[in-house]
This record gives sequence, C-alpha cells and structure tokens, in this order.
Amino acid sequence: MEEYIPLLLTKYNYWVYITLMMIGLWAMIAKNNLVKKIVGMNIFQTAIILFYVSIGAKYGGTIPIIQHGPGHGHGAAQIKALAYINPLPHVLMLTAIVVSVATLGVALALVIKIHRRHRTLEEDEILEQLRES
Amino acid sequence: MIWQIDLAVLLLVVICAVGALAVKDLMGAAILFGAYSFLMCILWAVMGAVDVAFTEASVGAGVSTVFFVAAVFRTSRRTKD
Amino acid sequence: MKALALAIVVLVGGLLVSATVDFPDWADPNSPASRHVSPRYIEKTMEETSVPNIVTAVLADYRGYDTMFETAVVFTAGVACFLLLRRREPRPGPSRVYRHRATGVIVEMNRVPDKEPSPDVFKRIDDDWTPHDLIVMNVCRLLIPFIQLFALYVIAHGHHSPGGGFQGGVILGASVILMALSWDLRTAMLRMKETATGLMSAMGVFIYAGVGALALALGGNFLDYAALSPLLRVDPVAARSLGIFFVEVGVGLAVMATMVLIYKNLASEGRLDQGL
Amino acid sequence: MNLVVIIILGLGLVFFAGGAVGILRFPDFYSRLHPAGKMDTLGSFLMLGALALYHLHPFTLDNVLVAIKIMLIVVFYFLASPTATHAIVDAGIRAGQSAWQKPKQGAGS
Amino acid sequence: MSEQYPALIVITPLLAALLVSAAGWLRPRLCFPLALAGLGAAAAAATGLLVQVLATGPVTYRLGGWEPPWGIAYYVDNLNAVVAALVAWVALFNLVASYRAVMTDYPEKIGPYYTLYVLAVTGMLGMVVTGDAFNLYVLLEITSLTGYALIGLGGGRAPLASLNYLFLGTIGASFYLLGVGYLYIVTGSLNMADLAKLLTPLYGSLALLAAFAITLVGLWMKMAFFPLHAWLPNAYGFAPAPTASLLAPLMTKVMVYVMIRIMISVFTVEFVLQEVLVGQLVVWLAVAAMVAGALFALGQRDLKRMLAYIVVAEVGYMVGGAWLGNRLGMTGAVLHLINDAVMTFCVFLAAGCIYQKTRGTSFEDLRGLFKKMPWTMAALAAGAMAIIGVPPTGGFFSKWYLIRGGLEAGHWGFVGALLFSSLINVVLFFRVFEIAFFEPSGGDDSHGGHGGHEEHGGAVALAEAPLSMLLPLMAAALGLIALGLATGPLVQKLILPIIPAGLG
Amino acid sequence: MLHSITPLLAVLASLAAVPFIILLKGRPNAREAVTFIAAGIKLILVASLLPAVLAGGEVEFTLAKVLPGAPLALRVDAFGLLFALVSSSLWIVTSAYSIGYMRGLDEHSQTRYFCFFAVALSATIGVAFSANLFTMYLFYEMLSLATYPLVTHHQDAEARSSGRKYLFYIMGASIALALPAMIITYQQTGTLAFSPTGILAGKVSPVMAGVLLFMFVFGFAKAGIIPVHSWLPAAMVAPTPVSALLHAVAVVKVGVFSILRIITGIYGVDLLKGLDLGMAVAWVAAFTIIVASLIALSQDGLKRRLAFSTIGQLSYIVLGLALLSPKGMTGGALHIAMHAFGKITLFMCAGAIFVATGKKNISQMTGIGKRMPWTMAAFLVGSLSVIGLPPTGGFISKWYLALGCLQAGSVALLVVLLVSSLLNAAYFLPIVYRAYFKPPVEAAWAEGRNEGPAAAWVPPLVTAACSLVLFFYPQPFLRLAQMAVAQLFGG
Amino acid sequence: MDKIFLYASLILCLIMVLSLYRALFGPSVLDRLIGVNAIGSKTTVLLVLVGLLFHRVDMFVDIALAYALLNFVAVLAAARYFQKRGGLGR
Amino acid sequence: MQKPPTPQERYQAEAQVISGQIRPVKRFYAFLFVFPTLMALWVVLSGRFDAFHLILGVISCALVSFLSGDLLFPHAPHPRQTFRLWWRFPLYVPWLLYQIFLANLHLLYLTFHPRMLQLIDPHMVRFRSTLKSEMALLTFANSITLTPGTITVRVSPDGDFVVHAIDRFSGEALPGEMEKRVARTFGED
Repeated sequence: MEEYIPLLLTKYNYWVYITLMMIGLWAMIAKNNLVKKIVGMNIFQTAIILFYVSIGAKYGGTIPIIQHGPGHGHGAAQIKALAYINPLPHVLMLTAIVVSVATLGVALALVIKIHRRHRTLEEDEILEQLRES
Repeated sequence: MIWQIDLAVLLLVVICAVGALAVKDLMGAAILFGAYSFLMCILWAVMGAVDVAFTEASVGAGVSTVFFVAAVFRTSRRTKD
Repeated sequence: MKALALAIVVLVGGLLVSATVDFPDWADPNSPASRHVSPRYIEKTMEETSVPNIVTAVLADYRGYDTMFETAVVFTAGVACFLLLRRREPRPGPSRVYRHRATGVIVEMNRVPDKEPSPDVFKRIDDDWTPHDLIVMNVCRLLIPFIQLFALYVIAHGHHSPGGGFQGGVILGASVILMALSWDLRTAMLRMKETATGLMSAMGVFIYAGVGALALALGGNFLDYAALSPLLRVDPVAARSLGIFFVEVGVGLAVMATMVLIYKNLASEGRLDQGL
Repeated sequence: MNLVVIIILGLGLVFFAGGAVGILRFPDFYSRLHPAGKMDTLGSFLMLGALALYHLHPFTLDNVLVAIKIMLIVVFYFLASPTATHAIVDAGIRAGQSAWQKPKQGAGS
Repeated sequence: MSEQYPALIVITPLLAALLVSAAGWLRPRLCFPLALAGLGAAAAAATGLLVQVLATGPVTYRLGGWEPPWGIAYYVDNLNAVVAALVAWVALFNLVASYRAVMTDYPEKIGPYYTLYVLAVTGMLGMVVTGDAFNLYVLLEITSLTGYALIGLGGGRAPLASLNYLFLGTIGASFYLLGVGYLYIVTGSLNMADLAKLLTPLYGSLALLAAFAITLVGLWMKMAFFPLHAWLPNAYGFAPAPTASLLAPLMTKVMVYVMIRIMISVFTVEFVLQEVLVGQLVVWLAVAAMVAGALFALGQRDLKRMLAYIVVAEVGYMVGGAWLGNRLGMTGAVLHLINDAVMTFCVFLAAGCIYQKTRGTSFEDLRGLFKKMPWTMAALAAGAMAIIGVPPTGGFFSKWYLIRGGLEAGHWGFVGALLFSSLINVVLFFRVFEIAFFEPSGGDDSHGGHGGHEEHGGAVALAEAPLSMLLPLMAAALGLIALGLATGPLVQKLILPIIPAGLG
Repeated sequence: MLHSITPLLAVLASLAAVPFIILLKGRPNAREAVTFIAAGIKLILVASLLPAVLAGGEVEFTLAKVLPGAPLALRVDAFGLLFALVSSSLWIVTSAYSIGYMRGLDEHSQTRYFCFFAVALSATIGVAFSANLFTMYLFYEMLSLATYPLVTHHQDAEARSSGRKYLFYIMGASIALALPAMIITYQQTGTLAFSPTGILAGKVSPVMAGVLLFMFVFGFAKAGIIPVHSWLPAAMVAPTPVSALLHAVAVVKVGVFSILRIITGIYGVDLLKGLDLGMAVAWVAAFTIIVASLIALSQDGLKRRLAFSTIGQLSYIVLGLALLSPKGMTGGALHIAMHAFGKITLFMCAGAIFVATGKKNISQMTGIGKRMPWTMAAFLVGSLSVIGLPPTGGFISKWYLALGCLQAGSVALLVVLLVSSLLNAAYFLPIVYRAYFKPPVEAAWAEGRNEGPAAAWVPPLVTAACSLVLFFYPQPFLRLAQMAVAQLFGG
Repeated sequence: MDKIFLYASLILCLIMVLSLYRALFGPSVLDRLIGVNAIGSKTTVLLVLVGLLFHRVDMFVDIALAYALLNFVAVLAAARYFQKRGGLGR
Repeated sequence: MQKPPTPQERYQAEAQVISGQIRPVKRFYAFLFVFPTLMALWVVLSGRFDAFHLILGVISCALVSFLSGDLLFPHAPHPRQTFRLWWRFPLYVPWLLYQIFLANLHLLYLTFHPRMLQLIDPHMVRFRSTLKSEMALLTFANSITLTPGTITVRVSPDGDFVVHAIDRFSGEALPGEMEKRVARTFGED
C-alpha cells in the first residue's frame, strides 16, 4: 500500500484523464441517446487532450511565450529550455481540439439528418423503426 | 504549475462530466457540457497551456455549446438516459 | 450493452492504468518528453522565426503542415455540414406569411387558418414567436464591432500573446453567430451570404496552402517560409515571421466562415430560413 | 497598496460567495437570477478591479494597458451580464417556468 | 521538380479540392474537370514518385525545410510509393466513374461532393506518405470526416450508419492519438524514424506495450478488424455508390498500410515478435474475421452489404498475414493490400454501375442482369474471381503468399480459414451470378424500366451502364489480371526490399 | 529444348476468336466461320509442334515470372501434345456438330455459347501445355469457370441446380484440396515445374506424400474419381455438344491429365513406387471402374448412362497411370485419345437422336435404327471402341492397359479390367440391339431414314471413322505415348 | 501576495462547487443555465488570477476576455432556445 | 428635437442596418465615428507601437468599421447628441456603481438571512417609462437589472417595462430616480 501513495500523488493527472476517458467511452457505448453519445465522445476527446497537456506540464516552467523579446532574436540572450513549458503538446492539442469541434459539427449534422427521418434520437427506437419497415 | 488549483479543478471536471451524461434532458446535457468546457479551459490555463486554454475557451465554451443547442433545437430534448 | 460497455471500459482502463506506472512523474522537468525535441523549439524559436509565442511558431512553422490540414479539417466539417443538411426545397405543407403591423415581425404559419386572423391574434402570435427583444438586440449590436475587432486583434497578435488564427477565427465566427442569434438568421444572412461563407472558407485554406505552394514555387520546400524572403524583401527570419502571419490570417478566415456555415446549417436544419 | 488590493479582493470573494449561496438558497428560478445576475457582476468587478490595481504596481505603460484590458473585461461584463440575465428570465417566462409564490400567513416552507 | 513529388502528391489534390469548392459556389459545371485535374496531377506525381523511389531508393522530404525530428518529414519508400500510386489511381478511376452517378443523384451538391471526395483522397495520400506519427492522425481525421459526410449523404439508413461509423471511428482515431501520446511521453519524439531509434532501449516497458496495444486497437477500429468491424457493413452497404467504391477499396487498405508501417517502422519487428506475446492471438482473431466475415456475408440479401462483409474478411487476411511473423506472410499481406484495393474497387464499382441502372442492389434487383448489363457483370465476375482467388488474377497470388506464410508459421487455422473463406466466396458470388443469370429480369416490377423479357432466343434490351462508368470498371478488371501477371516483379522489386530483415 | 511462341499462340488461338465472335453476334454465319477458322488455326499450330516433339525435343515458352520457381510457362512434351492433339482435332468436329445441334434446336444465346466454348478450348490446350503445376492450375480453374455457362446453358431450374453441383465439386475440391496441396508442395520444394523424375523425392515425409497424393487425386475432381464424381452426371443437362466435347474430352480429360501430370511430373515414378502409393491409387480407380459401370447399367437416360460410363473409363486411365509400369502408362495415355474419339461419337449420336426425335431415354429408342441407321452405326462403332473390342482404337489402349497390369504383376487388376469390359458391353450393346432389332415404338419411325440436319449426324460418323482408323494406324498417338513413357523411365 | 492569490483562487473553486450544485441538480434546465452562467463569471476571474500566479497576466487577459464573450454567446443561445421551444417537454 | 420614430419605422431601420442596406452617406458618418473608437480600443488591446502592429491595427479597424460600423450607429449619428453623451455618461456610471453596490448589499443580506423566505416576495412590476430613444431604454433596462432586486423581463419599444422584483421594497422604487438620471444622460429630460 505504501508504495502506491507516491504513485497516486505524482500522477493524479493521469488518473483523472483515465477516469474521464472511461466515462466518455462508457457513454459512447452504453448510452442510448445519440446526442448523449456525442457528449460522451467529446468528453473522450477532451480526456486525451488532458493527457497530452499533462505531458507538457513542467514544474517551475512558465507559459511557452518568451518573455521580453520583441527584438528580432537579439533581445533574448539565453533562453533556458527548463524555464518554459514544453510547447509541443500544446500545438498538437490545438489541432486535436479543432478536430474534435469539426467532428462535433459533422456528428450533429448527422443527428439532425437522422432525426429528420426517424423523429427520435433514441437508438433503440430508431432500430425498432428500422426493424418494422 | 499550480497543482492545488489543478487538483480542485480536476475534481470539478469529473463531476461535471458525470453530470453532463447523467442529466435526463438534452438541453441540460448541453449546458453542463458547456460548464465542463469552462472548467477544462481553467485546467489548461493552470497547466500553462495558454493557447490550448484560449482555444478551449472559444471553442468549447462558445461555439460547441452553441452547436449543441442548435442541434437540440432542431431535434428534440427528450432522452431516456 | 451496459455490461459489455462496463467490461470494455474496465479492460481499457486497466490497460491504461497499468501503463501509467511506467510514466515519468507528472510535470517532471526531466521527463523524456521535455528533453528530446521540445528544448530546441524553446531555445531556437526566437532566433529562427523571431516569434516569441513558441506555440504559434511551432504550430505554423515547424509543424505548419499539421496546421494546414487542421484548417482543412475545419473546412471539411463545414462542407460536410452543408452537404449533409442543406436543402433547397421549401418547407412542406402550405404556409402563409403575416406581418405584425406594430413591430414588423414576420410570422410564418404552417397550417393555414380558414379565415384571416384578427389583429389581436397577431398580437398573440407575436408574443410567443420570435421575440423582438430590444435589450438583446441593441446590446449585441453594440458589442459586435468590438468583438470583431478583438477577434482581429487575436489573429494579429498570435505572435506575441496566446491566440492566433484559429481562436480569432472562432471569435469572429461567434460574432456573426451572435448577430444571427440576436436578430434572426435571415437578416444575418443578408449581411453574410451563404456563397460568401462558402467561398471564404475555401479561400482561407487556399491562402494557407497557397503560401506553402508559393514557397515551393520560389525554390524552397513546401511551407518553407524562408523561401519567401526574396519576394517580401526581408531576411529569412522575418520572412518566416511574416509567413506565419499570412498563414494565421488564412486560418482565421477559414475558421470564421466555417463556423458560420456550420451554425447556419445546424440551426435551420439546412433551410437557412429560421435559426435559433 | 497591497492591503487595499487584498481587501477589495476579499470583498469580491464575499459577493461571489453570496451569489453562490444565493443561487442555492433562493426558492425559485426567478429569484435565483437575482444573486446570479447581480452579485456575480459586482464580484467580478471588485476582484478584477483589485487585480488591475495590483497590476499597476510597477507603473509602466505596458502594465497600465494590461490594467485597462482587465477593466475592459469588467466593462464588457457590465454590458453582457444584465443582458444575459434578462435573456434568461425572458426565456423562463416564455417557457412558462412556474414561479414561487410567497405562502400566505402561517404556512411555512 | 522531381524532388518535390512528395509534396505535390498531397498539395495538388488539396488545392484542387479548394478550387472545386469555390467552383461549386460559382460555376458547378467546373467542379468535375477541376477534381479530375487535381487527382490526375496527384496520380501523375504518385507515379513519378514511385519511379523515383524505385530508381534511387527511399526519399525523405522535409516540409517547411526543417530537420525531421523537429519538423514534419515525409519518408517514402517502396511501400508508401506503391500504396500512394494505388490510392491515387483508384481514386482517379473512381472519380471518372462517379461523374454520372453524382450528376443524377446529387445535382445540387456537386461542388461539396467533389470537394469532400478530393479531400478524402488528399487525406489518404497524406497518410500514406507521411513519416510523422501525429501528422498521420490529422490526415486520418480528414479522411474520416469526409468519409462520414460522404456516407451520411446516402438515403435511408445511411445517416445512422454514418453516425455509428463516426463514433467508432472517433474512438479508433483517439486511441491512435493516445498511443502516439504514450510514445511521446516515453520518448519525446513524434517522427517515426526517430521513434524507432528511441524506442529500442525501452523494450519491455509496460508503457510501450500499452502504446502498441492502444495504437493497434485504434487502427483496427478504423480498418474494421473483426471484433471491431461493426460499423463497416452498414456504412459501406448504405453509402452512395460512388462513395462506397471510393472508401471501401481504399480506406481499409490505407489503414492496413498504416498498421504495417507502425509495426515495421516504428516498433520494429523485433519488438513485435519478441515483446508482444499475443501475435498468435491476433492471427486467431484474423481467422475469426475471415470466417465471420464470410458467414455474415452469406446471410445478406444485398450485393453491397455482402461485399462489405467480404471486406471485413479481407481485412482479416491482411492483418493475419502481417502478424504471422514471417517474410512470406508479410509479403502476402502487402501484396494482398495492393490486389485487394483493386478488386474491391472493381466489385464495388460494378455494384455502383448496377445501382445506376436498377436503382437498387438487393438480390431482387440483380435478376437478368447478365442479359441487360453483360459488361458490368463480366467485370463483376472478374472481381469475384480475384476475391475467390482464381489465377491469373492478383487475388490468387496474394492468397498464395498468405497461405505459404501460414504454412511456414505452422498456423493451420489460418490456412484453413483462408481456404474456407475462399470457398464461401465461391458460394457467395455464384449465388449472385445464379440470380443474375437464371432469373429473368423483372420487367413487370416498377424499377426495371426495361420491359419485355423473352425467355429464350429474344434479345433483352441492353441497359448497360454509361461509358464513363464502364471504362474505369473495365480498367479495374483488366488491372486485376495485369496485377496477377505482374506479381513476380511486384514482389521482387517492390515488396521484398521493404520487408525488414528481422522477420524470419 | 526449343523456345518458341507457338504453344502460346496455340493456347490463344481460340481465345483470340472470342472478340470476333462477340462482334459478329448479329451474323451467325460469320460468327461460326470465325469459330472454324480459329479451330483450324489451332489444330495447325498444335500439329506444327509435332515434328519437334517427335524428334524428342520439347518446346518452351515463358509468359511471365509470377512466382519464383513457378513462372507462368508453357512447355510442350509428348503427353501434352498427345492431349492437345486430341482436343484440338476434336474441336473442329464438335464445332461443326454444334452448329447443327444448336441451329437444329434453335437454341438461345448462341453467341455466348460459342464464346465460352472457345475459352474452354483455350484452357484445355493450356492445361495440356502447362510447364508447371501452377500454370496448370490456372488453366484448370479457367476451364472450370468457362464451362459453367455452358453447363447451365438452358438457364432453367434444373440447369441451376446442376450448375451449383458442378461448381461445388469442381471449385470446392480444387480450392480445398488441390490448392493447398500445391502450396504445400511449393513450400517443400520451392518449385512446381514438372520434371520427369519428380520434384517431391526426398523433400517430404512418406505420410505427407501420401496425403498430398490423395489431395491431388481428389482435388482434381474433374477426373471423376468416386466420391467426387457426381457432378458429371449432373452436368449432362448441358447441350449435347458441350457434353460431347467437354465431358467426354476436355473437362474430364483435363482432370485425368492433371493426375497424370501429378504422378509423372510431381511425384515421379520412383517415388511412388518406393512409397507403394501407386497401387493405392490404382485400387481407388478400380473401385470407381466397377461401381460406375454398375451404376451405368441401371440408367435409362442415354446421356446419363454415357456419363457413368465416362466415369468408369476415366478411371481406366488413372488406373493405367497408377500401375506405374511402362505398358500401363502407355495404355493410360493412349486411352485418353482412344476414349475421347469413342465417347465423343457416342455423345454426338445421343445429341443427333435428340435433335432428330427429341428422345432422351434409352427405353424410348427402341427401333430407332430404322430411322437413323447412320447415326446408330456410328454409335455401334463408338460402343465397340469404348468397350475395347477390335477393330477400334479402344482395343489398343485396353490391350496396353492389360499388359500393364501384367507388367505390374497385379492379376487382380487385370480381372477388374476384364470384368468391367464385360459390364461395358452389357450396358452398350443392348442399346444397339434395341435400336436395330426391335420394332419401332413410334409409327413415324418406320417410314424410313430421316436423320435430321447433316451437321448433326456427319460428325459422329467422322469420329467413328477415326476410331476405326486409329485401330489400324494408332500413330502418332501411340508414338507420343511411348515416347513420353520412355522419357519417364529414363529411356 | 502569490499566496493570497492562490487562496483566492481556491476559494473561487469552492464557490464554483456551490454553483455547480445548482447546475447539476437544478430542478429545471433554466436553473442549470443559471448555475453554469455563474460558473462562467467565476472562471473569468480565475483565469486572470492564474495569470497573476504565473506573473504573465498580460497573456491571460485575452483568454479571459474571449471567454467572457463566448460565454455570453453560449448563454444567449441557450436562452434563445427556451424562448422558442419552451421549457418543458419536446 | 425631431419626432421619435414609430416602432415600425424603427424596426425597418434596424432591418436595413442589419442587412447592410444603409445608405452610403450614413455609412461614411458611421465610419468617422467608429474608426477612432476602435483604434483606441486596438491600442489598448495591442499594447505595441511598432509600425507593423499599428498598420495592422489600422487595417483591422478600417475593416471592422467598414463592415460593421453601421451597427453601432443605426440612425445617422447626430454629432451634438453624441458628444453630450460622451461626457454625460461617465457621470452616470459612478452613481450606478454606487447603486449596484447598495443593491448587492441588500441582496447579500437577503441571501444570508436565516429566514430569507419570509423576507422575499417575488413578483412582477409593470410600468411605462417616458424614455424615448432605444439607447436610453437599453441603459435603463440594464441598470434596472443591475440594481436593487429587480430584473427587466421585457421592454417594448414603446417603453413598456415588465420587471421582476425580489421583494416589495425593490419593486416599489421603480421607475424612480434612475429613470430621471438616464433621461438626463441621454438628453431626454
């Protein structure tokens, strides 16, 4: 038991991301309502973003925008890598957020299209309708 | 890195996520999902990911909530789970 | 289904949890992720691109190719929504349009009543139809120009502060959405026509890819902004900075137009007549 | 100077807390909007004002501009918050949200 | 210009997509020529790249001029080059074939349709040539998004199928992203070549294993590998015909390519063979995929859905071959990837032709087609032969290598399943042919349109698909035979050089 | 060893006719002229290879190197040429007959019929000329598929079920048994080329060799060994020319020829002898012979009786090969030719009767000799040939087979041969007797000769004549067979 | 001073929990909307506070401003929904 | 003082504004007023004074004021009125802030009062304001929302107000002093 405590304390971000991700995954699989599934999907994607951003975090680092440096390359004499948070995960996650909003748009469009035809958003009811026809 | 806020917000985020999925009303889910995005935005800011926070603020809090509302507006609010 | 879902969730969760044990501690400055590639970004960005915001520099230059496709993804989503939802056929069933004389509100009735409704019926219809909300309308009217300026500021200052094309574009799009929310969709559409949105979203991505292709045409690799320096008459470092700026503008344009396009189609179910 | 900032900050927090408690305690939707709409506005005004004040400390142009920016948020907030409140209450009325009536004499709640 | 091929291969279709989109708003008439030009240029560039790679060896292209671990780089070797050329050409042919179908079905949405079409191809081409793990994710998403939209466009159940695809596809892509994140957290790099170097000392780490597992599961979801295949039959079965004949041949194949790329270029075969102890299990899953795909296909009463289930089985072939753990299996997998793209294209395009004429692909709609559409049916037969594995079509040879791989690995289950699924394929296709051959065309029912079916002797009015569909179809059918005859050089020159030495 | 493109041209000659046939679908005369021309060219091409092969050489052509060790290659040796000669010469006759038959019955879809006929011929010659197992498999499958539309030509329910059975047996066996056997062979040896000494020797364990052999023998189901024979009677729903050429000559002979190739080219006589597998196959064949003959006795449908007869006769060939004695193998190879000429005559006669009278069953043919004397004469000659009585070619091959049995030292098999010949006589001669010596059942038949279209009854007479000629002049078939066997036994 | 800001932030988080209660359990959807709106206003302040804790407040102000803007848009959209569709059912 | 526009005219004017059909002359006026305002905002936001950013600022402000400037001034801006507003409005704000502060204290008291339910009495108040211009109405309405226990529920263009008040005390104070101050600010007294 003892050895798990530091594990818990040093990596809680990761635990939370896993929790969120599992919540999202569970919603995507088990929920019956299509919009709920989409909410779950977004939570799922956000969890991954959380994971990536957590990778980038750095104790003692400041945000990845270089201070006092409007001058073209001369102002900042010595930029220490340790002083700044790892910017790469942020870049990647910007892309991921964009992708998730794009997916959201398409998913909602599809939901509207489904509703137009079936007049319901409950998956089991839709399947029922399809089985009848 | 401000781990205290980080921890507190993480807790809120999980609660919010569960809430958004548990609510028996799609508008409620959309609204709570908006709250979830707010909190995520703080989380990114706390972890120093300002650009991600900015994006989340504009996308999650604003546009995707509006999209959700619009979609629910055009479909139905009813949900069984 | 629920049991299956639970099983899958537990399985995946277990896998992820077990793998986490091998991770470096959270926020450890000496983790591999912080030692291998990123230090170069942090240390060299300033001298190579003269952009203080490392994220912007990496986003639009070092990994600019990703970002180009990210923009293309947004564009895709816009086109996809249009493709899926847009309908040109009129609303089914007979309908009749009335104008409320007091406020000028237009009411569209799907089921045609037998006889002309009396003026106070109009009044009632007006009450629970699109509200002519003075407060919201005027506040939004006042806010929209400032929001737009702020959005442009965000796009323009992506080099020095957080922000950039994407965020600015979303805010710009939000300003148009706000317009559609506070008035109605049709009047907002008069200001920003559907064709214009469609063209702008394509143009935004085109600016991005075009800058890259221009670099290619000038003898550099694709997206190598330094190759633009002869054209812009500046040194390569400044050319990179400028290239990033152009690209951000493209991103902003595409994102703005796409957000508006998606909203319009979602909110009106593709008919572009009545929104939220 | 710092003390002033801390006091204003504390005051803002008090209002915020009041708003939150108000949202919890008030009996119906309409009355809940009162603390939500007003106290949050004032709370953020106070807190942001305090922070702007604090940020003025090394009195340079940059800092002043940043302080003005912070105050811009406040200005925006003063414009947007009542509008949002109004929109919500209007929505509530149109949606037919039932209101809490003060019980007649003797009936507790 | 030749050193710019890798960039051109992706940006020409991208720019073309944008122009098509603009034309869609202004001059819809121009959409198709623009798309054709863009994809034609991409196909030319892909071919040029293939020639170049064959002549000079692998090509690295630095986007933005940055060194690989820092910037994004393309790494193109034989495998990429050939898959890219395949994707570009198949897409081009299908584009030609789609002209009439789109004109009749979606006359108002030509612009967006072709925009998404070309973007989908862009994404696939990008996925194939990229050498950066994260870039692959972005491109994957672009392809998926276009895929969702193009599938959801179909009528009936298509939107629901597409939404399910979207959910599973998003889970898959996110898993892939997560796997890349795991790799990043333990190495700090995203470049595939760099990753391969950095991962070597980490073998045995649990995180690495998890990364591998998650990445693979994600990719399997996207390629509809057996237990995760649920989205595919509906999505491809209900998709509009031109979409189905674009995505069904290419999407799964590209994903298989990505899996092979991840297996041999990122994790290296040593890791896959020695550290991952579930290789046998995966092959058994592949066996299950083949058997299940074949059996499910038996239960279908619609040509496109049947073909979709066959795709599920085919994915089993390729994954199983790649996981057999020997050179022959891997060769078979890669060869089958190439062949399968063409043969799936052929059969789906034939189904598209049939749909174009009969407005349906259920078995009832197929009656009497051998008389009405002899050329289409001939091409369908050619595709069917390839899928069954009749020489000299390409399908035979890839099966040949796969079976040999299975024999060498001593995996009798795999061999048996391959043969079993071939037999079922015989049954499947001849059932279709029987209907089309024996049952007189329904002149009396509503959607035939071509009345007058004479039992004997008389000529039933020929109702062949338009030439713009028929020519690509014929090209595909002939391509199958050409691929079969070219198997020798294909294996010797293209595939064997890229099989890593570590494979037994 | 000669390299020449002639074998390829011989294979492609009929395939090249297909586009013309399709193009000329509107003009039947021109269409059938194309068929004839192609058949003639094909025969000439095949015959042109004869001198080289008779001189002891082999002609080779490699089309494409598709698999290492197993290119797509053609090679003409004595066995192959023998088979090719038989098929291509009979194609001409059958083409003529087809025209008579098809036009006589005014069949539908004649263009399709001639197309696939041509394709089937190509595949047959391809099998004959294959240089390795892979190429052979390719043409074998091509033949299976090309004959499917022919078998199901009538497009009715019966054709459908027969077609299903046909495919199930032929494709099923080849994919499930022959293909894996081939791949295992390749896996073990790295090559598939036929070699006179076999390629499997020393590469596989005895058990494996046995298993593989049976996979091959049953995998090439066209040979009709029981229990994979039942497609053959079913396939008799096809138009008679199809039955005639394909099910007396091309398809079934391709099956047997494939087994011949397996035994001689893949295993080699020495290996089979060493493992004592020859006898096992021989007994399977013997069993088939007896059983098929017994079944044939009980059939009333003429074509069905012929079909079961074919099953039995095919097993003669297999038996001869499996004896692994020079004489036996010569007999087996020779029987390919002899049986072909005999059986095609019989089938054509059956077809001619059907065209002229519409009768299918033997019991309805009582007294038909009055009506169709020439046809029945041809039938008699064919029967004699199949039974193996002089003065027909069938006698020669059976003679060699009998000698082979003795040479192999197996008197039991000789007995089987003789018994089966008796059975053959028992099911053929009554037909002839019935036709000539019983009063006609239908009044119209008594009026005299009326044999229907000449194109339907002349070809059987020609082939019957050939059968007779072959008794007196069995060259070049005998020569080819002997040469081939001599090569096998290191001569 | 940083300590003060930190505690202020934590208190804000606590207050957010209170608002979240309304958002989660608010009997009607509009109650949830109020709760979420309240969280939004706190978030704005929290963002600026975080900026001060990082000593880079100029970078965070933009986010806070954008955030306030878009929160407004979102709330307005939700309100619009209820204005048109009503609060109950459907 | 010209005649206030009827609601219908007002709506049509708004529709023109939003659809961008306003006359060019008006646009130009609007531009003149809007551009400096926006530029000032830009400078505050930007905080950079190098040429590059200033040029960008000019471009952005010109763009925004060209595209959306007419939104700020739907009716042709009247210079005198506008300038009056400029110096009157800042006077109004401190008073408003003070009121807000008081109101909040009152609410705070209510909130933490143990027997809160007996103190409050939510009800609707209706009254008609004398204010004319829309901006004045807007300011008044928002001020009501921000101050003592009242929320504007609905405003009609004619000045009909529906206000929700939390208790009797708050409700009775309307329209009261605030309306006068707003009127003075907008020059409508």
